[in-house]
This record gives sequence, C-alpha cells and structure tokens, in this order.
Amino acid sequence: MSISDISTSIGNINLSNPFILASGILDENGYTMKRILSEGASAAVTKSIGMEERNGYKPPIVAIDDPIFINAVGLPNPGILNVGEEIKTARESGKPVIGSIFGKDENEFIELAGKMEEYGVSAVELNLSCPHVKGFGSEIGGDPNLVRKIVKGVKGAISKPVWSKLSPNVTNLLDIANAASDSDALVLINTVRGMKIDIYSKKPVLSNKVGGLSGSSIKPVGIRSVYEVKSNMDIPVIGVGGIESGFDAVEYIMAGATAVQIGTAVWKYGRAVFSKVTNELLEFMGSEGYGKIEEFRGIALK
Amino acid sequence: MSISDISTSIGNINLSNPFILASGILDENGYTMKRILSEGASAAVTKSIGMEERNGYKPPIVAIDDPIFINAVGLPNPGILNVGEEIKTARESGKPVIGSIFGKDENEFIELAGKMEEYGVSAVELNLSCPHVKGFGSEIGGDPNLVRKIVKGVKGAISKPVWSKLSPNVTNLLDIANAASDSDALVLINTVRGMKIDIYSKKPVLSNKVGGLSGSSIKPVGIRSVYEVKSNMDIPVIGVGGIESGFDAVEYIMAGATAVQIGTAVWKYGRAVFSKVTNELLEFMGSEGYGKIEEFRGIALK
Amino acid sequence: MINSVRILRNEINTPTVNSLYFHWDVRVEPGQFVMTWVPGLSEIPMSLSLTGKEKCLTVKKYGDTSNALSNVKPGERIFFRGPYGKPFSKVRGKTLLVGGGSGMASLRPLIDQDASGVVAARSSDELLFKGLFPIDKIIVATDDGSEGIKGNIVDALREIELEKYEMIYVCGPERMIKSVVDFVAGRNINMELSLERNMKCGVGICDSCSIDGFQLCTDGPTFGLSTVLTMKEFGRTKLAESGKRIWFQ
Amino acid sequence: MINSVRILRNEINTPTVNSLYFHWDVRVEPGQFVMTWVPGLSEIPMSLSLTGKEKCLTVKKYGDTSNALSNVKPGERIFFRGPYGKPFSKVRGKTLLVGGGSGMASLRPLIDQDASGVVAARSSDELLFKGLFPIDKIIVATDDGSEGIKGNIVDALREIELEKYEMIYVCGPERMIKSVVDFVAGRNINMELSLERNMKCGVGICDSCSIDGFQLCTDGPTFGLSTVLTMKEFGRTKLAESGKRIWFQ
Ligand SMILES: Cc1cc2nc3c(=O)[nH]c(=O)nc-3n(C[C@H](O)[C@H](O)[C@H](O)COP(=O)(O)OP(=O)(O)OC[C@H]3O[C@@H](n4cnc5c(N)ncnc54)[C@H](O)[C@@H]3O)c2cc1C
Ligand SMILES: Cc1cc2nc3c(=O)[nH]c(=O)nc-3n(C[C@H](O)[C@H](O)[C@H](O)COP(=O)(O)OP(=O)(O)OC[C@H]3O[C@@H](n4cnc5c(N)ncnc54)[C@H](O)[C@@H]3O)c2cc1C
Ligand SMILES: Cc1cc2nc3c(=O)[nH]c(=O)nc-3n(C[C@H](O)[C@H](O)[C@H](O)COP(=O)(O)O)c2cc1C
Ligand SMILES: Cc1cc2nc3c(=O)[nH]c(=O)nc-3n(C[C@H](O)[C@H](O)[C@H](O)COP(=O)(O)O)c2cc1C
Ligand code: FES
Ligand code: FES
Repeated sequence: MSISDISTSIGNINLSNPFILASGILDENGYTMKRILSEGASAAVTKSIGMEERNGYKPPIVAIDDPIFINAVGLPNPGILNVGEEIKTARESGKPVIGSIFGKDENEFIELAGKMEEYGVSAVELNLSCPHVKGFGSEIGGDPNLVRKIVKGVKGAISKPVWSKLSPNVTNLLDIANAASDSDALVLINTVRGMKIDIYSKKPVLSNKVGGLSGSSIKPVGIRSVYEVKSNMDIPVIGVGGIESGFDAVEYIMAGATAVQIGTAVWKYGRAVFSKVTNELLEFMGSEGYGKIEEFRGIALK
Repeated sequence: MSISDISTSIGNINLSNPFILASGILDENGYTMKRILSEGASAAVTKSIGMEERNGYKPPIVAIDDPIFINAVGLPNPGILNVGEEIKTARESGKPVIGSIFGKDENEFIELAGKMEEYGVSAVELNLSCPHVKGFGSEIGGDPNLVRKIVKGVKGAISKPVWSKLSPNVTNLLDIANAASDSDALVLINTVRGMKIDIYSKKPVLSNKVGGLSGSSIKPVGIRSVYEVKSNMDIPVIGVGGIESGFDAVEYIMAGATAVQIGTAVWKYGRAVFSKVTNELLEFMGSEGYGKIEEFRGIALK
Repeated sequence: MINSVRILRNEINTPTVNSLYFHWDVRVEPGQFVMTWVPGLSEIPMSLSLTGKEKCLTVKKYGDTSNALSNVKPGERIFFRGPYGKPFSKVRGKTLLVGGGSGMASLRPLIDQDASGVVAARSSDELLFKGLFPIDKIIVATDDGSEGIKGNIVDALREIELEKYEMIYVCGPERMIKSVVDFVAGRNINMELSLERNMKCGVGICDSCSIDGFQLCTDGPTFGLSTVLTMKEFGRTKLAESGKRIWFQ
Repeated sequence: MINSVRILRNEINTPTVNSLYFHWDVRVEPGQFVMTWVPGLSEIPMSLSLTGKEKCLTVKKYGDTSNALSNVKPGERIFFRGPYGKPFSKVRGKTLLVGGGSGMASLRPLIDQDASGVVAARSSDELLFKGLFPIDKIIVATDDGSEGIKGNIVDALREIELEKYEMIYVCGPERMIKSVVDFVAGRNINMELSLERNMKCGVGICDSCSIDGFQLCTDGPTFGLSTVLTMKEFGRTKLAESGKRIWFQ
C-alpha cells in the first residue's frame, strides 16, 4: 500500500502536513519555534504581538484540572520592534512562520501587519480576541463593524495573506465570519471564556481570574464553528481547538478545514505531538483508503 | 462534631439541600421526578414545556465521548395542556417542583407561565435558549430586548417567582443578565453549542447536527458566568453546568450561587448522584469547619 | 464513543428477522444492549444475541431503521454505542427462556444444556431461534396454529410446571410480558423480565424509557418479577415520543 | 489539580532560607519540582528537597512570593501542582553534589553515604545543608572567606579530582552553572546540571523557560553536560518576562 499524501495548501502557502503550531504555545522564542518545526509542525504561528512590550499577567497563568485547561497569559510580548530576530531564527527552519498580532484598533493592526511583512512572515494572523473596552466583558472579535474595519484595513495595507482568528464567545458567529470575509482564511477558534476557583484557598486560581478554556473540552465548539461557517461561506478555514490526535484532525477536516492548529495538546504530549498526529492521520487514511486529504475534506457537510 | 446545615432558600422557596434536578434530565414523567425527589434532590425542574405537543428530534439525540456529552433532544414535550398530571404526581413528593417553559415570544411565555402556576409549581423557569428565527444560529437568550420583554411580561402575569435561565452562547452575558434583572433568580448556564462528527460514517452524530455541550467540560464556563454576574449584580443565582461532586457545587457557591442544578452527572452516577453530592458537601463543610452554606457563599468574590 | 465494526455475515432467520455477526472485543453479558445508529435514519436499541468473542445483533424489520440495519452486507460497517443495561442474573440449574416476537434475540445467549424454551409468534415461519433448542426442550405457540400450540405465550406456559425452573427469563413486547406477569402473579417462581419501551438516550437521562421512576436503559431492561409487580405504570401507561402520557388499551 | 496540604513544621536553615515539611503521598524523584502558589501573590517553581514519605520545600527569600511562602506556619496550608520535570539520573557509586545559592535544595534528596558535597555561598551563615554531609566529605567556599575556601564554586572544584565520581550533580543559578560548565568542558566526566530560568506554566507550553528550544520545565530542569554544551542560548541569552531577548553580561 502506498503512503498517503498529507500535504495541503492555504492559498499560496504550501504545508507538508496539515498540522500548524497554534499561537501562544511555545512560540515566543525563535529557537523554540525552529525546534518544533524541525520536529514535525508544518508551520508555526507566533505568539500574538502588540505595539509595546508587555509582561503579561503574573502567575498563575494556567489553571489545570485534566482535561480542563484554562489560561490567562495576558498577551506577554516583547513588542513588535523586538520580535524580528525571533522570526528570523524560526525561519531558518525553511518552513512558513505566521505572524500573529493584536491591537486596540484598525491602525495598530495595520502597523503591526506591516512590520510582520517586513520580518518575512508567510501570512499575518489577526488575533481578534483581545479585550474590547466598550461593551466590557467582551472582545474585539464580538463586534462585526470593528472586525470588518480591521480586516479591510490590513488587507489593503499588506500583500501577504491575512488570516482572521475568531472567538467562539459570540452570540452569532456567522455575523462575525461574514464581517471577516475579506480574509484569505479564517482561523476557528480561540479559547472559550472560563474560570476555576480553588475551594481550599477560596480564590480564583488565575491571577486574572477569568481565562480561556482550551484543549479537548472545546473540540465540540471548534467543530461546530468550522461546520457552521463552511456550511454558509466559501472561504478556507483553519481548525483549532482540542486537537490531540490525527483522528481529531480528521473530524475538523471533514467539517471543512483546510489545515489545523495544535496548542494545548503540547501540554499532554510535548513537542512530539506533531509526529504523533501525523502518524495517526496516515494510519487513518491508509486504513480508509484515502490517497489525499481533499478526498474527505468537507465530506460531513454534504 | 455536629453535622453541618446544608439547607438553603431562594426567595420563599426552602430547599433541604442545594441540589436541584436540572431541566431536561429525567423530568418528563411525573413518576420519575417523584422518585428522584425521594432519592435526594431537593427540588426538580421539569423538562421545558411549550404550547404544542412536539416529538423532538429523531435519535441520535446524544453524542457521547466521555467526558464530552452533547445533546440535541429538540424540546420534545407533551404540550402545556398535557403536563398537569405529571406535575401533580411529582408534587406528591412534598418537594418543590419548578416548571420550565419555552416559547417563541412574550405572549407564549406568559400563557405557559400562567398554566404552570395553575398546576401548582413553586416557581417558573424561563428557558431562554430556544432557537430565535431572526439572527439565525443564535437563541432568544442572545437578544437583550426580547429577554427584557419576556421577563417583564411573565413577572407581571403571575405571582410565583420567576427564574430566568440564560445561555452562555452570547457575546456579553452581563447585557443579558441585566435585561433579565426583574427575575427572582438567574439560572446559569444552559449548554454550550457544539458538534461531534463521526469520522467513519463521515456524518455529524446528532440528527440535528448541532447540539448543546454539557457536563464537566463546561464547568469553567458556568463558574465564570456565575462569578461575572455576581461580581456585577445583586440577584440570586442558581449555578448549573458540569456539577458532578459536592466539591464542584462548593466552587459554584463560592462564586456566589445560592443553589445549584445537576443534569449530565446523572449519566455518570445515575439518580444516586444526589446522595453522593450531598455527602461530599457535608464532608467538605465538616473538614473545613463550616456550619452553614452562607459562611462561604460568594467568598471567592472578595 | 461510537463503535464502528464490519459485519462478517448477515444471516436470514425468518422472513422478517436477520442476524448480523461481527467481532467486537468487549465484555457483554446476556440481556445487555447497544444503541445502534443507522446514519441518516435513527438510532435504536438492539440486544446482543451472542455475547462471546463473536457478537451478533438479531434484527426484526419494523420500520425504516431496522429495515436498513437488516440490510447491512458483509464487509460493511454498523455503528453502535454500549453495551448498556443491567444483564440477566446468572443461575445454576434448569432455566426456561420465554420469548415473543424479537424477544428471543436477547434470550439467545442464555441457551445452554440446562435451558428449555417457549417461543411464540404469529405463524410458523416467524418462530425465532427455536432450532437452537433440542426438540424435547422447546414448546412453540403460534397465533394461527401453523405450528405447535394454537394460541399465545400464556397458552404455552399453561402446559409447563414453572415452579421447577431455577429461573425463568422472559423477553418481548410490554403487552406480552404483562400477560405473563398476570398469569404467574402470586405463584412462587423465579422470573426475570426484559422490558421494552421507547429509548432515545440509552444512558439514563432523557426519561423516555422510564417506568415508575426506573430507567429501563440503566436500571433495566431486565427486572425481577417482584419489582415488576410493584410498577404502577407497567402494562397500563407510558409516555409517547413527545412525553405525552398514553394508556395501553 | 492543585494540591493543598498543611505544613507540619517550618525550619530555619539560614538567615534567608526556611524549609517547610509536609506529607504528600505522591511519588517524586530527586530533581523534580512543584509550582507553588501563594494566593494573592504569584506562583513559583520549588524543588522538592525531600522526596520520601515526608516531603519538603526549601525556600530562599528573594521577593514577595518566596518571602510569604517561607512564613507559612505549621497547620497552615501550602498550594502547589506537580511534580513536574525530569529527575536526576540514579547511579551506583560515588557522587558529588555541587550547589550554589538555593541550589542545594534540589540536591538534598541525593545526599547519602556515597555522596560528597561542594557548597558555596556569599558567606558562612548562608551555606545551605552543609551539616548534612560528614565533615570529611564536604568542601565549602564563601565569597567573603568567612568559611572554607575564599572564592567561588569553581575555586572549590579545582581542589577535587572530578574524574573519580560516578556522577556530579550541579544546581544553582545559570551564571554559576555556566562557570562550572566552562571549567569542566573537554574533560571526561559525568555531570548533570539542574538549570534555573523564569517559569510561568511549568508544563511546557508558555515558552518562558526555554533554552535552545528545550523546555526547562519538561525536558529539564536537569540536563546532561553534553546537552548543555550544545546549547547556544545557555549562559548567553534568554527571554525576559515579556519575551524580550536579553543577554547575560
Ligand atoms: C432494550 C431493548 C432491546 C431491544 N432488542 C431488540 C433486538 O435485539 N432485536 C430487535 O429486532 N428489536 C429489538 N428491540 C426493539 C427495537 O429497538 C425496535 O424494533 C426498533 O426501535 C424499531 O425501530 P424502527 O425505526 O425500525 O421502527 P419504527 O419506525 O420505530 O416502528 C415501525 C413500526 O413498528 C412498530 N414497532 C417498533 N418497535 C416495535 C417493537 N419492539 N414491538 C412491536 N412493534 C414495534 C412501531 O410501533 C411502528 O408501528 C429492542 C428494544 C429495546 C428497548
Ligand atoms: C526548576 C526550579 C526549581 C527551583 N527550586 C527552588 C528551591 O527549591 N528553592 C528556592 O528557594 N528557589 C528555587 N527556585 C527559584 C525560585 O523559583 C525563585 O527564587 C522564585 O521564583 C523567586 O520568586 P519571588 O517572587 O519570591 O522573587 P521575585 O520577586 O521573582 O524576585 C526578587 C528578586 O530576586 C531575584 N531572583 C529571583 N529568583 C532568583 C534566583 N533563582 N536566583 C537569583 N536571584 C533570583 C530577582 O531577579 C529579583 O531581583 C527554583 C527555580 C526553578 C526554575
Ligand atoms: C497558553 C495559551 C496561550 C495562548 N495565547 C494565544 C495568543 O497569544 N494568541 C492567540 O491568537 N491565541 C492564543 N491561544 C489560543 C490558541 O492559539 C488556540 O486557539 C486555543 O488554545 C485552542 O486550541 P487548543 O485547544 O489546541 O489549545 C493561547 C492558548 C493557550 C493555551
Ligand atoms: C439531555 C439534556 C436535555 C436538556 N434539556 C433542557 C431543557 O429542556 N430545558 C433547559 O432549560 N435545559 C435543558 N438542558 C440543559 C440542562 O438543564 C443544563 O443547563 C445543562 O445540561 C448544564 O448542566 P449539566 O452540565 O449539569 O448537565 C438539557 C441538558 C441535557 C443534557
Ligand atoms: S433511553 Fe433515555 S432514560 Fe432511558
Ligand atoms: S514554564 Fe512554561 S514552558 Fe516551561
């Protein structure tokens, strides 16, 4: 039996396998990204980068109760001006590096995207899940007008592909997805807002109290989001949320995803998760007789 | 050591313990509710009842991958006119029965609530999570104006307490909670929208495709919701979502909940879950030296 | 988790009943069932009619879903979750298996050298698994008299000294079981009955299979005679798919 | 899961170091650590300085969090998650334990009859756990010469024939470890080093503790000498709390 072809491409970005390192996980340090790319990830998205250097929240930044995983890292980042060297180091891997950015408005996003393009990223990923001051308690990604402006603005300003990463913490995901429809791809989903209280210290565990739930608990939310968008729009989608195995990735691909990202599973399986999921995907395709990913992409939508 | 007092009350409704059977779980048949109340639940909320008889969705109505639990039952119910006998049977237990109702608009909710009052329920719970035709893909509970109208309308029409059960599938929970602030209590949360695809049959498992995620996966979302509302509003809250142990209940109570509801845990532990969680709560209060629930209610908010 | 396994063979048992054989490496006890999903149609409870290394579903064609299931070809997949439910008790000594309709499916794994059978059906060609009993250990009854006793299952039971069995296992539609229970009520016999009701979730949360506050899918489907005798809803009333109460005529 | 256990006793080791003793029924190996949460302040990595049935954290007071932790009284609770990290390898034969600053904390569980120690500190009263070694098996060095060799840890190592040890275990701040590594580079000795960097998550996902693409919290904190020798970032550069790259002077 010949081995299946698991390559895929998102626009002009060719990936040797569908597994991309998600933003915020082991992607602050260029040497780390380079190692993960050499160990099997087909691309890496950087930690989300903003205008200014930020330390992020004080620890605890994670509240873990297997399989529950909640984080509130607080967007620590060196500031856009200090990240060029890390991206350069990561790019020595020869694989695509995607620059994730966050800002408080359209103008910041445009400036950040321009810098990322200078640093040689293959695409820019807009993290639209940072807190939005108006309508407190919610995120930029919950406001369709703001999303439309940011996406249009960045698309007009750079020539590299623009991916929009959307939040599931919204009343109507399709409204937001439509607002972001100028993007070259949508990345679904970011974390789900959650909290953990420790009953012996009687306090929220995270220093920021509220955090983002990720990992296997949110896979159903991610699958639903990808399916909902792909049922209604014709735009490439990158699935993310709770992928721990090649079989989880198949579920996303059957819901219509072109590629997937992996974050929290690194906690369970270490960097080796990338070779694990690749083997599992090959195993599935071999046993089910699939030669290429396209043969089952979106098949559950029919 | 004397045994702790675990009774609580929500307005004028006195509960022997904080554990209420949640709507939609073993509460269609009056004999079933009666048995569960005799086996330890302090009150039972009926399955949500609408104007007309409905069969609900075809099976599969559940997609289970422990601990992931997704359901799309489709609001089967005998119609409000056929439910009186079941409530009567359940009330033979001597414990409070809460009537859950769903409707398409204010007028339906008012009519349903009036009937429930006739049947002798101790409170009416408004299920605001049914699909809302405008803004497809979202729920009545995502529209603050509609929520305000329904709550005001029902409050004006009946004299029994009105509880509003809110959905976590919204951009800004506080907007909705404020819209429902005329309620005698808020019930937080209903399920989180999710989906499961079976990769061998290549199809969504649920006949309705999309369903509601419940159980331990959503406990962080429930805790966050209760905490967020109790940090900002002075209204009794009943916590629900992923409670499987007395310790989970303590977490909700520390976030500010007056009582809690249990649904999906019945799947793991059977009806015996009610005596299990009661014992665990007593164990916690004993070992931590608490005499009454009020001593730690909302303690994590400080 | 949904199991998907390929069918080894599809055996025709009667004009309306087929058996699907497959390997599934999970411990199952007689009386347990699986929720069987036919993608695109529905999901229905099916007893395991073999519980050894090789497993079997024995499917009576009632409606769309059971018809589609009975048509699965060797090499094709079936999808199910489970096993669910409380099995029959094991006993040492003589047993009697009493099955009506597709009820023999769940009793089949109990057939051994100590077991006798009572099999009832509308007519001769619908008698299920009667050939698995030695000829001197089986009594059959048909509504139309085309084989065995002309009459129903109770007519057959009248012929037997029920007290001599260590355990009598009964499976069939609620109406049939009701007639058996009425027949034996007050007598000193050991009996377990596997009941049938609508099932949606199979895991004890949806309430659609409940009877007197017990969930058939988790507390049952097998119940001891003494428990069944206490049930006020048994044979009298149940909830329709919507949850509306209906009465047996 | 966050463990919350009550402290049995709080022992003063030096003017700046306390040890907290407690029971925690989990298997821990020397070299592993826990993320210790001081509610309201922060969460910091702490090695287990005892790994038997009774466990111990040995805390040097640096900032607010470690100060608060070192003040926990008997009967009060500490909160932590773990154990995390790759332990030191076990060997048979003579071992040498080389600790600077609070580094002796993680080496303490390795003290046995085959172990000799090199303990360094600024001055005599800050020498940690030197009393746990027999007097003929310990070499001390102090910056101010108030006890033992006047000088740093490398000055002490010069006095010793390192090749005769089956394994040399080293723990301390990166700068100290760097000087040790530079001193032994090229020689034929077995050495494992426990490194220290900022840690936020403790479970290998936040990248704050990384060095040359390895995560100290999961791939380490213990590394073999040969691995450390390949590390381009070691002793030269690391990321600040924000992720900004900074260089060691
Ligand atoms: C615990 C349990 C175990 C079961 N094990 C088996 C088994 O091993 N083999 C098997 O064939 N069946 C078994 N059944 C019954 C089986 O689940 C139903 O036959 C099936 O649900 C029919 O589904 P359908 O969609 O094909 O028919 P539907 O479309 O639901 O029904 C078609 C018609 O048949 C009638 N009907 C449906 N089910 C029955 C029934 N059980 N008795 C009489 N009339 C019926 C309906 O009222 C309707 O008129 C079991 C049921 C339970 C509760
Ligand atoms: C794997 C691992 C195991 C550890 N085990 C122990 C242990 O068993 N016992 C122990 O006491 N410490 C140990 N540490 C170090 C400990 O985590 C830090 O001392 C602690 O984080 C200080 O936190 P703080 O908030 O009190 O001080 P901060 O407020 O973070 O720091 C206060 C001041 O002290 C300085 N400082 C902080 N940490 C160190 C350090 N390690 N070395 C030198 N200067 C420092 C800071 O730069 C700052 O100037 C370990 C570290 C790691 C990575
Ligand atoms: C520790 C941590 C940090 C994260 N930081 C970011 C970030 O900076 N930007 C971003 O877009 N997403 C961030 N995420 C979200 C992930 O990229 C991903 O969308 C989410 O975790 C769901 O995927 P997973 O279940 O595979 O982790 C972070 C997630 C975690 C767990
Ligand atoms: C099978 C099932 C059916 C449900 N039906 C209803 C319903 O009819 N009305 C309602 O308000 N909530 C319904 N719910 C939601 C539960 O009441 C509860 O809010 C949710 O499941 C979270 O709690 P849990 O994790 O304890 O199950 C249902 C949940 C399940 C699992
Ligand atoms: S089938 Fe749902 S409770 Fe039994
Ligand atoms: S502390 Fe987060 S990766 Fe090591």
